[in-house]
Amino acid sequence: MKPAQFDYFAPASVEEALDKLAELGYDGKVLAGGQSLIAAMNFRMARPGALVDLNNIPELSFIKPTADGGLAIGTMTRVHTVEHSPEVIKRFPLLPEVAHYIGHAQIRRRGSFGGAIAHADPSGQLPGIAKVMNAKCLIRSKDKEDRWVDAADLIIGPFMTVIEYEDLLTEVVLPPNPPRTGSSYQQVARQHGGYALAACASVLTLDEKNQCQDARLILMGVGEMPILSDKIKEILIGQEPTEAAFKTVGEAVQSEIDPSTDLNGTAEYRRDLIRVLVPRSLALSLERAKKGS
Amino acid sequence: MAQLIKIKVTVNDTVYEREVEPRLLLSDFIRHELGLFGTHVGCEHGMCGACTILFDGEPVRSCLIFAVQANGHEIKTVESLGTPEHLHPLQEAFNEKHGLQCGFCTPGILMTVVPFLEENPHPSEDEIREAIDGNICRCTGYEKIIESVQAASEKMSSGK
Amino acid sequence: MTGKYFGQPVLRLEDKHLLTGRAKFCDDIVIPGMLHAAFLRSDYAHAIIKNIDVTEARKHPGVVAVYTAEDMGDYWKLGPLQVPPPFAIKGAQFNARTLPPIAKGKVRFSGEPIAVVIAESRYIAEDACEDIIFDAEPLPAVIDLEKAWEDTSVLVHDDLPSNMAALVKQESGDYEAAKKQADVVVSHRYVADHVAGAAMENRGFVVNWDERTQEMTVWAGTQAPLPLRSAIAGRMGLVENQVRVITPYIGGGFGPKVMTSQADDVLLPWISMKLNRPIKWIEDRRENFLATTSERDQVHHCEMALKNDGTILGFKDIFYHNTGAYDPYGMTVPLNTQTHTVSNYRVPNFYTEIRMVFTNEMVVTPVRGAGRSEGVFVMERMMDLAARELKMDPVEIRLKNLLKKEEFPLNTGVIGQDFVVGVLDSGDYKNNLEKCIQMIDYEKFRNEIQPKARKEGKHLGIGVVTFTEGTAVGPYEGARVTVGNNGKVSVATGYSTQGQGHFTVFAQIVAEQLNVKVEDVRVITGDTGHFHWGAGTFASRGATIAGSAINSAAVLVREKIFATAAKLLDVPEDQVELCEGSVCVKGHPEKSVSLGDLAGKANPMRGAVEADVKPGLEATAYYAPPHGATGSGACAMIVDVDPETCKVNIERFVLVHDCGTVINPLLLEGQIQGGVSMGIGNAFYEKMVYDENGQLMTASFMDYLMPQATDMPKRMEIGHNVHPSPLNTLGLKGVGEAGALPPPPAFCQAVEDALYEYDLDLTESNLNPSLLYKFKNEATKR
Amino acid sequence: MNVEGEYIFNGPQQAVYEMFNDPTALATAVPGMQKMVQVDETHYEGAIFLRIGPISAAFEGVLSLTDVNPPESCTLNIEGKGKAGFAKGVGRVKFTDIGNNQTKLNYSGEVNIGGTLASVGQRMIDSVAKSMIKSGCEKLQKTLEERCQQK
Repeated sequence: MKPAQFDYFAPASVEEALDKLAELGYDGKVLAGGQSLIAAMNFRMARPGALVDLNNIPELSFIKPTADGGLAIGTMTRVHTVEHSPEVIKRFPLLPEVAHYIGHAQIRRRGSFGGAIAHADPSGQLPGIAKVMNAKCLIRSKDKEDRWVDAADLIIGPFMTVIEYEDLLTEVVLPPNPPRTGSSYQQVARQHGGYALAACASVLTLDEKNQCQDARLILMGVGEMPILSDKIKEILIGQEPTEAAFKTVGEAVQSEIDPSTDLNGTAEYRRDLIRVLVPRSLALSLERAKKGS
Repeated sequence: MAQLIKIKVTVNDTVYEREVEPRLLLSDFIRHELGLFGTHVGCEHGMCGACTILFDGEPVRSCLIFAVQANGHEIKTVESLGTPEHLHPLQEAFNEKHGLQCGFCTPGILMTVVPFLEENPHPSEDEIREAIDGNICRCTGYEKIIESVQAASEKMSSGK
Repeated sequence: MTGKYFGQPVLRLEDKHLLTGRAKFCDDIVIPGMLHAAFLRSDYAHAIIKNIDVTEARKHPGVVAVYTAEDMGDYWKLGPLQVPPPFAIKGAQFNARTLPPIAKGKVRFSGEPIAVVIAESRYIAEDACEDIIFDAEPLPAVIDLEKAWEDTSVLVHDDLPSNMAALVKQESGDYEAAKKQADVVVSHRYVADHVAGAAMENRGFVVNWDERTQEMTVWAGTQAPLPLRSAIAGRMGLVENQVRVITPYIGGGFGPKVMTSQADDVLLPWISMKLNRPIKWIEDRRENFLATTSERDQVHHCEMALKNDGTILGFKDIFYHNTGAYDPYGMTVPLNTQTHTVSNYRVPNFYTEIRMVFTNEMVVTPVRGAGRSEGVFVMERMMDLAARELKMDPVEIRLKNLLKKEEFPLNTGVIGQDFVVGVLDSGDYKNNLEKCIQMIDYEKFRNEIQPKARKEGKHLGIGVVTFTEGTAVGPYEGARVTVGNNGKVSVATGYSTQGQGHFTVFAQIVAEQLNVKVEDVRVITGDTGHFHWGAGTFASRGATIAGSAINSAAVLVREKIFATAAKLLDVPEDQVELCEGSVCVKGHPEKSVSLGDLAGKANPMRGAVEADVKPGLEATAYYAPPHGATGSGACAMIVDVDPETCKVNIERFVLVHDCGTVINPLLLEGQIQGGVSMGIGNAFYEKMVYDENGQLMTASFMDYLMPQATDMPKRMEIGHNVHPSPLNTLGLKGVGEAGALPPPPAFCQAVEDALYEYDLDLTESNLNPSLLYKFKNEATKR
Repeated sequence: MNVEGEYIFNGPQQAVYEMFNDPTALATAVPGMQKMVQVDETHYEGAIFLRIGPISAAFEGVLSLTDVNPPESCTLNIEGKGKAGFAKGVGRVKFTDIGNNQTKLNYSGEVNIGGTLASVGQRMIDSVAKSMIKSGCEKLQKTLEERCQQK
């Protein structure tokens, strides 16, 4: 289990990285945290011709408040840093809550926030979380204009995104949540740190009448990519959030998911997990929304 | 011919300069280029934790980093803790509580626990369990590892 | 029996080097000029080899040599039968098909080696493996055990009429007659799932042929250094003392490392000699899953006849055992299963039948538990089935049938893996169970905790099972104890160690006999240059078999110390005694001689030693048991199940065991706890899965889930019973596999109890949430 | 692994059928298809360089058509081999005219994967296979439109 040969480039700036990626084209591959990529390379399942390592580009690691009260997170910010950032904890408690379940401590220290999103693992947590948080992703490349892509449009299949070979996801911006917003994450995995068999995260915003002003729900591990539910909006927005309504959502999203069967779980089981996890997550989000967090 | 890259790495306070192929894993570099055999390799896909080292103070899997990426960085391996004659308090605790059997996973566990106890000097049992759950131990069933870490936290906070 | 050192929680002597990264493991061996090996392995599970083109691989820069079966000429021959067939059992049928060193003509499992590349580095060797063009014609694969037994359309070995590897029947009494007398007969099919040993250190092999000394040195992570030495010498046409096998520190064994005569240890010595260069091969994790042996994988069809009061009248078990593509390790595993189905309960009439099947999978050999796990699993599940049928409490039915201590020694009538009829030597099985239910507050749980939890909508369940562990089988082990001129003592044994703490427990035994400090005893294990008789590390036999030999050798040395010292100090032998590190005259501590000086005197450089006196304070002894010693125990666990997600948490875990005399209580707990984690892994996490085409789908830790710290019970307690074995002077029984045996059946019983609204019937030793969900959906709601 | 599903093409049954019997058209549906050469009437040899996220694998293989029953059904057989393992698939495809110039494709088949892909990639095989079939059908729909326009 030793990786095949490749060429290695360690640019010191984003500009240099973009130049290199443009030059390499199809042969090039971005190396961010590398916690999935290098494992795949060791199995020789991945064999890029060249790696462009982002780890020497300090300008890609940051957590900065945005003018509107959101946060911009640089692509190379480590998951562990995001998990423990006071800014993140204050504004987006959902992120540290989820980060806790991503791999093990050592993986989170090295794994990068943007890298995990761009990796688009259907069982990965961060691509879905970015979606449910209405994140916007900045994609840059040498010969194209900078593009802002909604996280919802970023992923187009398992491990597939709209990010092209010459492109680089440089930062992810999370828009602020209105007051009286609550969020939560629920998953079932075989082990702590393992891939989720099924997971969901919800974000609820209440209006002054305690009705749902906004409701977002992402379903993970139950399709080729994280699925942002439309059904929840139909059922909850403008309505009073009740336990019964949450159950209805759990049932309704069944038509939106398309889980697969693997050794760890059948499609049927995963479906049922979603049925169970969605109301649990919504109830928790509601409780938090009421507290105004 | 493979590309060779010059790197300068500080390992356990010693500076090493070597020329390496980009694909050389940091774990192999530490073991076979530097002869520091305390870092063990159990899976080479980032699941077992045996190869955990400190990379600029952070516990990471050295099988999921290329040696070239360590250029200019500071690494600590298990050899940076105590010696057989003068064990580190954490190592002492593992001896006293029987926190190891075959000892293959142990260096990775120690290197995971060192920064953990620095950040959290008085951890609960549950916190310890979670802190080491990225390190697989096939021998002990973890009970005595957890006791060892608890004992170490007491030792280290009492300054012994 | 406790003494100054024996029976004490002595801290391990080996720890300091392990903890500081100074211990030398196989991959830490570096020899100038060393080359590295990588094997090309078949992607197909079953295929006819058409062509293997290594031309490009040989041209690859940095490659020194590439070999296939073709290149081996006469050296290519099938491997030996490491464990002979059980012809001690009347009517036993066994088809020996041993391992080829490298595939020739046909591949029979995915991962079977087809070529080996020797290169300047492992990286280059792996590159060159990719240059080899392997052309094969795939065949359908034999995977399903029950089907394969009947179906002859696809054969793993074409020269056999079927896929039968062995057929062994053992019976006692008359089951069919007992069945006629029975009030109730229950029957069921159970599956014991396939698991891996998965030691944290993969296998490794370093070999150096020295042309000038005509000697070969091998460093290997093996549990059987002496069989390995003999196998290599035999293959290479060398006499045994031309081959020295050294076991460095080994990162866990758990069974699979007992196998010899695999591609690495057959091919690499030959290549080292051919190239006159040292060669290193370090197995990687994927190879370990694909091509290192693994175990379990049985299907049982059981039947039990009982009286209405729960008394067992008879038991019948016909089971299919997967031996993989070859059966070089004989029938150790299924024989252990046969032994352990009928070992802790009184079963007056039984019939058991092993149907051992060839499949297109890697070979099956013992993994911690080694057939016992399967036996305990099916018998305990059958007890639960009977209890349910008879509406009895699971504890009550067990208490009723457990053997009584007055019945020992008890001849079981079953010939076991050691080819002798099993005899249960000692113990108090009922008390194990009584102590266990007391420790877990069984009554309180049933009467207070569980009803209250159910009212609150919580699903708590309890499982209680019992087990025996057949340990410490023959043939024998030996040891040599020597007092050095520095007064320190060395112990050399052919036994090898993988983390069990032998450096400490063996030292304790010697320190006790010679009254020296434990740290002054240096133990050498598994180096054939130091001691060259013995069998190997398996079946929980280290402390008992090697330990008893060491004790005997130490006693002989003590006698020699007394004789030599008495002469030197000019007093009768009964007037000398051991002071720490010296011998002194009783009542006159000032009249003494240090052990070091005495050792010097015992090896005079001039003059003549008397006839029959052997030089040095040294003795060698062997121990061979008439049959194994049987440990026993009981285990209980309380689980909390989320019926919606089918996730299970183990809240409490209690295990009571009896391994006879305890040498070191600290290490004993470690052994049990480690076994328990493997048992829990087997119950809910670990499973090797081959698809219908023989592809192993679980060749990484991403898919083969090893139990983690967060998967262990929140609270684990261990209770001890001590019934010394009458078989050896120290009263020892083994304990290495005990912890691994009871968790799967206890887990099933507890989960069934927790999900009380369902008529749950769990028939697999390995559950996972999704499978539990399936069982739940198939059950009727009460 | 069994695969099963359906897809609705906007086009007449005969055209859809013809497209499925034209491997050069089928090739457009396979991501990373690098070449496709006809070796005899029913067999085509091809090379694919597949890249899915971090995974990259080169395959060489043979595609053949059997049980040809125009314009209703045929069987596609694919065999590929590469450094990361091998894949062998048999897919029975059926076409039904459902009116409105639409044709329903029903497919059912079995895919066997071996080697590294199978032994360490099982977690992703199912979802990747599903996604490849889906995107393949979408690409074929485009090809179909082009072909219909040219006519």
